[in-house]
Amino acid sequence: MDDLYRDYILEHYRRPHNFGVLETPTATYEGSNPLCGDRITMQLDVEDGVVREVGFTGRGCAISQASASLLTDEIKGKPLADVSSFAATDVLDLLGIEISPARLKCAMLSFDALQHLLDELGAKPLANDPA
Amino acid sequence: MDDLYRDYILEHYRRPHNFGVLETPTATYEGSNPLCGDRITMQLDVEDGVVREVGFTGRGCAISQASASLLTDEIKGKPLADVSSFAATDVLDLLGIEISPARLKCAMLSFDALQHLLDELGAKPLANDPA
Amino acid sequence: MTTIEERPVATETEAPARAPLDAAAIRADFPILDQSVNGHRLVYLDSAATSQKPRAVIDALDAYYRQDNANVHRGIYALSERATAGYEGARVKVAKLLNVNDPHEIIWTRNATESINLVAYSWGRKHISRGDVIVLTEMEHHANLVPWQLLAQEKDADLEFIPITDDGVLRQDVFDVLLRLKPKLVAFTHVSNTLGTINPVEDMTRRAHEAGALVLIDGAQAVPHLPVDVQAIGADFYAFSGHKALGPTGSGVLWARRELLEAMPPFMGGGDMIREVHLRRSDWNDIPWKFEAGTPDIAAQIGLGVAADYLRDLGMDRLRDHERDLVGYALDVLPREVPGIDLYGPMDPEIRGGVVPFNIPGVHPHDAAQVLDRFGVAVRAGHHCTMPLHERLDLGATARASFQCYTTRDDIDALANGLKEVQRLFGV
Amino acid sequence: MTTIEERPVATETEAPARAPLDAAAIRADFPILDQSVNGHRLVYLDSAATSQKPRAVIDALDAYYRQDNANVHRGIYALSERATAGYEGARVKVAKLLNVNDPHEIIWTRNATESINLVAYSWGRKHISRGDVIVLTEMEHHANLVPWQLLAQEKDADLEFIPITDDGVLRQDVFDVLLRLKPKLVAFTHVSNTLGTINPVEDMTRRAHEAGALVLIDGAQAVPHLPVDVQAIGADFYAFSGHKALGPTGSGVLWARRELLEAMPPFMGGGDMIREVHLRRSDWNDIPWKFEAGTPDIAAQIGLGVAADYLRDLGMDRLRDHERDLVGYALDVLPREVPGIDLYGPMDPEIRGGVVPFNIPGVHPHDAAQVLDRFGVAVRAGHHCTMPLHERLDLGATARASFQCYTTRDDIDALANGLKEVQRLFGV
Ligand SMILES: Cc1ncc(COP(=O)(O)O)c(C=O)c1O
Ligand SMILES: Cc1ncc(COP(=O)(O)O)c(C=O)c1O
Repeated sequence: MDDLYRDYILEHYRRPHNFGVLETPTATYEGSNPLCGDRITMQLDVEDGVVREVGFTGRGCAISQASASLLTDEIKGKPLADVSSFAATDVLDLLGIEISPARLKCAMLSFDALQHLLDELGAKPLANDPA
Repeated sequence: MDDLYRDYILEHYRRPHNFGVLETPTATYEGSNPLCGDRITMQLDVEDGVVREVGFTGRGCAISQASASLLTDEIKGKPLADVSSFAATDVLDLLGIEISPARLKCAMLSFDALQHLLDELGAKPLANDPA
Repeated sequence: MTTIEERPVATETEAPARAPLDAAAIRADFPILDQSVNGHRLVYLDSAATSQKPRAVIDALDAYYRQDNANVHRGIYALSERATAGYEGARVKVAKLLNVNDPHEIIWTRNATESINLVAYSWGRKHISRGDVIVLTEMEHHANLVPWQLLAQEKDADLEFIPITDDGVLRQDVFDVLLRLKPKLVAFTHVSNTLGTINPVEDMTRRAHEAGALVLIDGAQAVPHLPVDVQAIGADFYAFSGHKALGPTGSGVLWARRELLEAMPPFMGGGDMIREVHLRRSDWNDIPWKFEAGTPDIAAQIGLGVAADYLRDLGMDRLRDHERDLVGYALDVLPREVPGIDLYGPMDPEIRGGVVPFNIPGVHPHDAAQVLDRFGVAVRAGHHCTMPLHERLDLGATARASFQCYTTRDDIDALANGLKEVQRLFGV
Repeated sequence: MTTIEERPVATETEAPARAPLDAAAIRADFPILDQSVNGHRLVYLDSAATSQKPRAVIDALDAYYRQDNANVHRGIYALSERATAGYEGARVKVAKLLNVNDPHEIIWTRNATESINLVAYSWGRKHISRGDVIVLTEMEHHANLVPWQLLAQEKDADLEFIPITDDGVLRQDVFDVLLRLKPKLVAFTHVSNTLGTINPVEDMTRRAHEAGALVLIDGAQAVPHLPVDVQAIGADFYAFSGHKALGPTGSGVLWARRELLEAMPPFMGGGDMIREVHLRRSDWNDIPWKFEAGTPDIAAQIGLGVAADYLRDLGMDRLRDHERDLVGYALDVLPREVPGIDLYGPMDPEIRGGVVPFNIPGVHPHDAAQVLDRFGVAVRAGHHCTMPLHERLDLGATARASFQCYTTRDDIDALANGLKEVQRLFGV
């Protein structure tokens, strides 16, 4: 248990970073993991090829919320090109905990939303579904 | 094996009684047991409510042929009323051997044809399928 | 072709005061329970998803494969005759469990899902046409919803839904209104897999019949938990899953009235469901085999027969008493021991099967289940294949504990203790 | 949802001279063979109907029910994770057996029959319309015939049949003519279950594709008996039954190319095949789960994975060598030892699987099988679910001996001796 629910994971779950709605989003995507009823709406505000702002809302488990919090932190301020090269395994590294197959979809919910946003922005083709 | 293939069964199989086509049948029925490729055509010649003649043709295993031979012997010359009261178990008694569930359809092929003939002649409603 | 032995099923007169189940003795019949998970005794509270299997069932599978395995119906040799006798004999055992007189009315399927799809494809495509109404309920499992969506889409038919009250009981008054639409079919669950609600199936069936509808009942959560007498209920189709009723995975049943089955076209085509095959046309076999194309799951259905006998030996009334007691205990203990816990479904154990959905505010059910697992407690988290019901109750997901004959009050205590740990960890 | 581990399948380079199978050692792996029937050693010669199961498969079922049993995919607890890993891991094992790169292309079904019905219902109802041509063969098992009859009837499509020669080989010249009809689908068996004929599937697939048709191959009698490389064959759909391939009853497979599967509508509706369900519409899950509605036969498919590993460990090339040897031996010994015996099918073991149909003139095959049973010899008698083939050959029925890895020359000798007894008894 302590492996999964480390303090920083619970901290990100309770007080997720970048949680909220953007005023002037360039792109918005709503993703869901129907199996667990989790939903995420992610928004990017891109200017001159750089992610100026990122926000997300939705409900989900500690894993999906913490991963959205960590991922949005990571990409904020980065050029789209860098964000595009971000891979699924990088999200797992960010989380820093061992994810069982049953929880992989939770961990990937925000990453999946990001892929759709990048696709919409023409930043890169959709990555293969990681899970 | 000796239980099933008694001498008289094999004798009826090799030289079935009443094997052949009637000249003036009152009713004809063709039955089959597709699972084993057996077919039987049975004919009755009924006059004044009495089975004057009975004949059958077809191909089948020793059990189905012997039972047709024994059954046709049994009903020949009998009033329809008597024939109608004939039951599936009577055929098994006539055969006088132990029939496994897998061979019941073989043993009942001729009886089944007879039921259809009786039905056609209005002698009685169709008995329930015995197998 | 094989005869199925038919015996009238004697209706047993139950002694007025029933001895309670001896859950400890029963647990000894279930080898899987004797294990520890993450250093704790396994507390299996997911029987609504699939039940565990008594030793008698596991041994029957083993014996089948070690002694009797052969294809059924067409073999004139010892193994095949034994396999056939086992396979058809299991039908008689299941017929007894449901108080069905004619075992030919028992169709073997993989699970309740296939049973319902069979009806939707075979009966439905023949009888449902444009504008016809099918009445379902808001609490249906996807298995009793998606097949009708597919059918309604193909035929341009209408689906109508009996709504539920906030505590998960069907609105019978609305049902009466929907019946005025003259539905062709009314299909509903006997017991809700999510809320535990036991629906008044006899009464609903009677009213549906009076309105001229046929009735399909999804008995996936009823057959394993309470006495089911399909004659008394009077429905037209009754489906359940063997694997939820102590039987092997791959076992399932559709019961329907003989006249209906005989008039229905086949579902899948292939061996054993035919009488004669020519290159361009075929005739069908008698029921039940008309609906059992190809080599069936012989071992699984034999195992289900053993499970049916096990359940009858326990006594379905006693099993129901046992689960009623557990539900009452859970509904009493959980709010006391786990302050703030949200419980859903009817609070009266009389109309509630052994299913207890809950949420810990501030904790996602996935996380609750994950933490419980560290204490050996297995519960389900998610939408339990009832997404529309969750939408209706405005719930993203729930956690669910569900019971069987081997469940004890100790298991519920373990759940309560585990949930306290969840609350501690999440600081709620 | 679960990830299926994907590993590129290494194509093993086989040593040129293969050591023969050690049938005696293999027999020791099959507990059922160690029994006597009617006072004689069991001689099981009905493997084309269903195979026996090695101890490893039986033990895997036992272990599953004693340790891991739980519903798959949706459980966040130890048992469910183990069950899911076993269930999805079996897909990878079967993918390796067929040399399939992407395990998502492996759909679990009950048997070959369901696999083919799935294609007929899902792909067929979408793509076949009035006047379209489907090409089959005269040697098809009812499983690869009746589903197309049902489809053709619904859609008013045409079925055409590749005829056979008198010794049971497909008339490739006529196939070329039929291809000029621009069929939408060509569906044929890889190996005939009645005659043993091994069809030139690669060549036929190539020609069908050139004519613009999709190709479905019924591999029920191929996968258990010879190396099958679906990539090399290049077909679009490939079906087989697990229970004929040393796996449990209830296990079966449909392989199809990903693009096809993704474009196909679902077959059965229910749990696990959906992504989102609302009251009146739903979205579908990814493949393979889109086609696996409801609780699957978890134990059976796990067992099939073990069987696939067992077969790969034996070496499918060696198994084929073994059966080629047995066929050659049977075709040589039976006419010598059983004067007058009629044999059917191609006499060249190179194009013949381990299936030997026969008749004793003057003795119905039912009677032959019944008498053989008294000597412990199990053969099948009837039409083997190929009635049109029997009609074509003008045969009411045949008896059939069929082989597997555990079959020995001794078994064939026992068959010959039994047939002599048949002849003695019937005086022919
Ligand atoms: C060639 C062939 N196809 C299909 C089948 C059907 O297999 P199953 O009954 O397992 O669906 C069989 C087995 O009888 C077969 O031999
Ligand atoms: C009420 C109800 N109906 C149908 C089903 C479907 O059962 P299965 O998955 O065995 O087909 C379930 C089980 O999840 C259920 O609880």
